[in-house]
Amino acid sequence: MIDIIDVGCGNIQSLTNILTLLQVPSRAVNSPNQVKSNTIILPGVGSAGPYMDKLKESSLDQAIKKHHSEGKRIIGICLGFQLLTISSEEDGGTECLGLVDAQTEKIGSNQLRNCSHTGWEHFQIDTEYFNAAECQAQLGLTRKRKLKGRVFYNHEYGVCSTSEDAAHLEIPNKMYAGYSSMVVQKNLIGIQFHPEKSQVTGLNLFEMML
Amino acid sequence: MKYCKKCLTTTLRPNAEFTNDGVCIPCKYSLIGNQTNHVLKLRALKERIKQATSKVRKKGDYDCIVGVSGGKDSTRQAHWVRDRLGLKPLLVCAAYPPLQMSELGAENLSNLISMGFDLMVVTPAPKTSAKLSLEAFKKFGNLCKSTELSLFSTVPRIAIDLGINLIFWGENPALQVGDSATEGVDEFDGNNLRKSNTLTEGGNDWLFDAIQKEYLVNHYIYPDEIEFNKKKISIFYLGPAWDDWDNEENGAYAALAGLSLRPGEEHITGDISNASMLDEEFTNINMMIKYYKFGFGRATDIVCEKIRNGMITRVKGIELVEMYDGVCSDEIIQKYCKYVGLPVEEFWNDINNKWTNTSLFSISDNERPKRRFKIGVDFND
Amino acid sequence: MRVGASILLKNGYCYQSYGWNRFRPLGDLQTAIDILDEYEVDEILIVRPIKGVDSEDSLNIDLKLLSELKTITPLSFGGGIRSNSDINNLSGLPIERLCLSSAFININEGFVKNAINSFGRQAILACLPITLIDDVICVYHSEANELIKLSDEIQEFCMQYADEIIIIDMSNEGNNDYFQMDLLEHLKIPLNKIIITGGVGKNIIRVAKSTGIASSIIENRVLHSENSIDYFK
Amino acid sequence: MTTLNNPQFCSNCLYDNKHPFGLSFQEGVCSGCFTHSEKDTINWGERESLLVDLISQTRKNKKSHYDCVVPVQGDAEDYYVVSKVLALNLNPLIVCVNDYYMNNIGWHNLHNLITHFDLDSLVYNPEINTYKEMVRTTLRKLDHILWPSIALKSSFPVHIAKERNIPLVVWGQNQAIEQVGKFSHTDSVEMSKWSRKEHDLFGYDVDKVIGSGAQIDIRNLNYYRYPNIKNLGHSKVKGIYLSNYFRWDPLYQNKKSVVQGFVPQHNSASFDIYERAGSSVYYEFHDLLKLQRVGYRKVRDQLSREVRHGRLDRQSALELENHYNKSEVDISGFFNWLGVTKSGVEWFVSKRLPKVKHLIGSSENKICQLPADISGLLTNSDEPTREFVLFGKGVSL
Repeated sequence: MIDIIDVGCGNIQSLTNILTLLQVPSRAVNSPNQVKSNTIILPGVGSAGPYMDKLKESSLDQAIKKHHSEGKRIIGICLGFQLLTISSEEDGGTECLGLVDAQTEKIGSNQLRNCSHTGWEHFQIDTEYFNAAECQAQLGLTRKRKLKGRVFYNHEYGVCSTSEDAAHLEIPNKMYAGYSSMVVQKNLIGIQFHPEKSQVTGLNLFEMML
Repeated sequence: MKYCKKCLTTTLRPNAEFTNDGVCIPCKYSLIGNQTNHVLKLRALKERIKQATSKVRKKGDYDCIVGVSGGKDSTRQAHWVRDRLGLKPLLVCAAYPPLQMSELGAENLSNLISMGFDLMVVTPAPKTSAKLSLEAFKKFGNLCKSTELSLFSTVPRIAIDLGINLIFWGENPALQVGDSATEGVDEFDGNNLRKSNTLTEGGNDWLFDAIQKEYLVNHYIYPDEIEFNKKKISIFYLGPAWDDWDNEENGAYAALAGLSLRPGEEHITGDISNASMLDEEFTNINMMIKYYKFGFGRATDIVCEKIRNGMITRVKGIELVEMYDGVCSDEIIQKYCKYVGLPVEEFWNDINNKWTNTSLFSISDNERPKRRFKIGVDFND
Repeated sequence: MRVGASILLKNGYCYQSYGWNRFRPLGDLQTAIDILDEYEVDEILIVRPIKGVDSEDSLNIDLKLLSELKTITPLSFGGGIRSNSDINNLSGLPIERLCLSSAFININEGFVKNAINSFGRQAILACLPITLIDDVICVYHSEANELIKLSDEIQEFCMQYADEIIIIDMSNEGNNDYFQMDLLEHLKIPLNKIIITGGVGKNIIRVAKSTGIASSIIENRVLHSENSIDYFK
Repeated sequence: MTTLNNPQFCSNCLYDNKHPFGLSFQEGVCSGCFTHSEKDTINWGERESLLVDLISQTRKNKKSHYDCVVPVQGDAEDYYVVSKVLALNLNPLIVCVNDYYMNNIGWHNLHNLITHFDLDSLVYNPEINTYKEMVRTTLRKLDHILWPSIALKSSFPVHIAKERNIPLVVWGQNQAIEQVGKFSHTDSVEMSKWSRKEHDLFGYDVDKVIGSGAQIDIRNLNYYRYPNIKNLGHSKVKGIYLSNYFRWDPLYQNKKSVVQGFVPQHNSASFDIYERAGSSVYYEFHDLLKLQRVGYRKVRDQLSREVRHGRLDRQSALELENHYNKSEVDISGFFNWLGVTKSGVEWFVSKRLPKVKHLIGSSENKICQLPADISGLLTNSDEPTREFVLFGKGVSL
């Protein structure tokens, strides 16, 4: 069973749809005591400031940190991934959960006034990538060995990760080099793109992870 | 013309071979064969099938194809493949054009459908088929040549196109009626069917001359070996694995399995089993012409089988052959002439008599050829 | 450049629009979306074609249908989202991006900021149906159901608050391949922020690819033939 | 735009906004009538040359000696389609799926078709127990007894085209355009998995129909499912509708088939003796279920068509619809075929056919006056002698 954090914004529906498609039971949770299963997904549509405020109000942020310290898994998607970093420049600077030693900054802050990244990029990964980061065993190692396809990005802020003990993939597009496409650190997976809306590749990635 | 000592097969049968003490292959085969254990044969067949299908990933939803006509042999085979072998067959019927198909043929296809099979009925362009029948009648004295080609070519063609690599077929032509050219590795193997008498004799050019629309010819062409190997198609005969596979038993099976037969009509069709050639009637004419060509007809074939199985004596056999070999009613011949647009007199005078073996029969206008030899007695003109 | 597909939704049923004035029925939403998933279009835009006043229960029917929609392709939705309460009950929908038209044309800053708050700025699209009237660029204001001049302020406002801007060539909407690329020269908006639709066919897509346009969205025709996307790409 | 739930009627034809294909209105006239009016403005010569170009494209690097598959069921329209295909000098393979509903007239018309035009043909007879179980399931869940045969007829020909490397499938009319004008003729809409699910199977595919409850061996459903569209792309199989390239006028063109040996069938539920002649259920039990499902009988489609072709005014069309709507229907043949007991039929009729129960009886024909324009296009027609023929000879010497 997967717990999906629901703070009233963000497309929980897309996540539940794809999990049901993969016959994986899931449940939306909006208060700490509901968080019971060993995998949490932090969904990803919205803006950092209000999202963090809602997490704090419902003290879900503490529940997430406790969950993480107990070695259970967390998957952060798009904005959910950015909230796992130390802080984000969005909404005039937002202090995040700090579970990943990385910063979230505005994309292309030096170039045009507003520059965002929307579109499909090439994506390639194999299970060795997960093992390298000693990601825990529940990884669906049996089915897919290698995965090659395309994934859908839609973000204005990017995560640049500096820490050594986290394995991370860069966005394979020179306009957005330096920003992480995916970060894996022990029991924590951060995904900048939207796997629940990346069609076949997204399906396969979920199969690998769950 | 010499007769086999045991049965009534003669040396005039194409590709027939005899042992030096004057006995034909099927008799030799039935002498040594009938005490072999059919349970072992069934296991051997299943082994061969597993081998043939192991090296190919099953693509479609069917395990095999069974060539059917709605008649007794093929209905029994389809039934056996599905329920005894436990395979999921696709039945393919290379059907006669609607005008040629008999009412009985349609009923027996309905019966096959009601037994619960996936059945594909493939019919060549009807008018062209009739034209080819007449052409083959004039050229080869065999008005069924085009339908035989269609019969033999359609099942492998569908197998290749649909990617089903296992075909089950009727009886092995070599072992039952002495056509040694197709004797394969063992009695199950049907892979060199392409060498059989029906396919080799006369080649294909006459087809191209007779048909204007060239695209209609392809239906009659037996797929070449490369296509077979590319799709790893293997053909098997089932008869040898059954302990009770013969005309008589299959007739009984058919009567009880819902088929419509032709009891008591041997004087019309000349078919003393009253249970074969149900799906159309013109094959009976062919049997008659074969009789006038080679001195033996279908009655001889059935009688030989009965003699080999010890069901009747050679003497009784001769009596039956004298009465029914070459029998075919005028009504059937008129229907055929109407079907191919041929005046009845031309049927007799220009074509039939031309193919009659004058050393065996004496011919005169507007009369059927008369036999000059005695059944069962060697004869040379 | 992305190549997407657009579908019009009204009273729980899908329609096609020809020349911005004639509608033809299309069919069931989920059936259409399923095939677009299978075609692997880059994105799907669902628009409620509102002309003038929008009826409350028509919006509710459509929102209910959308909440039950299953899709694994990025989805943008718009048309008739005009009040704050509309935004609130959008949260349960499986959509990535929100498309606003009247809000941007009215330069309604408070409303747009509220949308950004709950969806994030990267999820906000402005939709400007435009046409040329004695060579003045006009935009269709759906709330007032009339054409007004597309002022620089509106364009500035869109560039400031919208992540990308959908430009609809009203007169070529339907089935031809004549989207007027020169319309874009009249605009201040940079090409890499523009999504074009309305008369988008194989040639227009080829041209658009070379100009750095963000996305081309095919209307109606994507369902007129099998696996059409491979043909258009 | 259609308002929400109150019915809206077209001012020209008999359709309303409840039509299962959907309908839109403009100044009171429905999209079906609007698109039909295109038939008088389109340059059909241009359309035909477009078709000829398309055909030469598909024939370029084809691997089969057949140019196209022509799906048929042996009714009058197939005669017209085949003669057009031959006029375009295509080499067709005739493909037919046996829906086991054909009567002796149906078998005559099918076998006369392949004999008269002298064409190679392939008739697929689906495994009958699975087929009947599907019919029971769709009758139970969708009030529809033709759904399984439509699923097969709209998918099997495409399978055969793909597997035998035949690049083109030629269909007759596009019902979505002819009835509700869903697309313009000039859109040249092609066959697609979506169009099949939306129009032929109105939103259901096999898995949705059988759900988890149907007692069916899934392995037997191979040809009920549409082929994988990626593979179709590789083997470049394309499907076209002739009604986009020729001015489609069924009554007028179907009459010609009689000269080619087609036998029309009389039925008491409609004046049209050509469309779907040869079926034991189309104008009987199927027509009743259509009334319960969508609220009108087949005759409304045909009357609307004749109004649009100008052979009938709306008022007399309404009167004719009233007349034909009263015709009773004999459903015993169907239930015998399906193997349902007498009490089973009574249960089903009382519980599941409430709205149409009054129309169940024996189908006798009530004569009615038809306008000269229409009766002029009708020839005399036969009554079937044998119903539900699994496989028929059809033609004799």
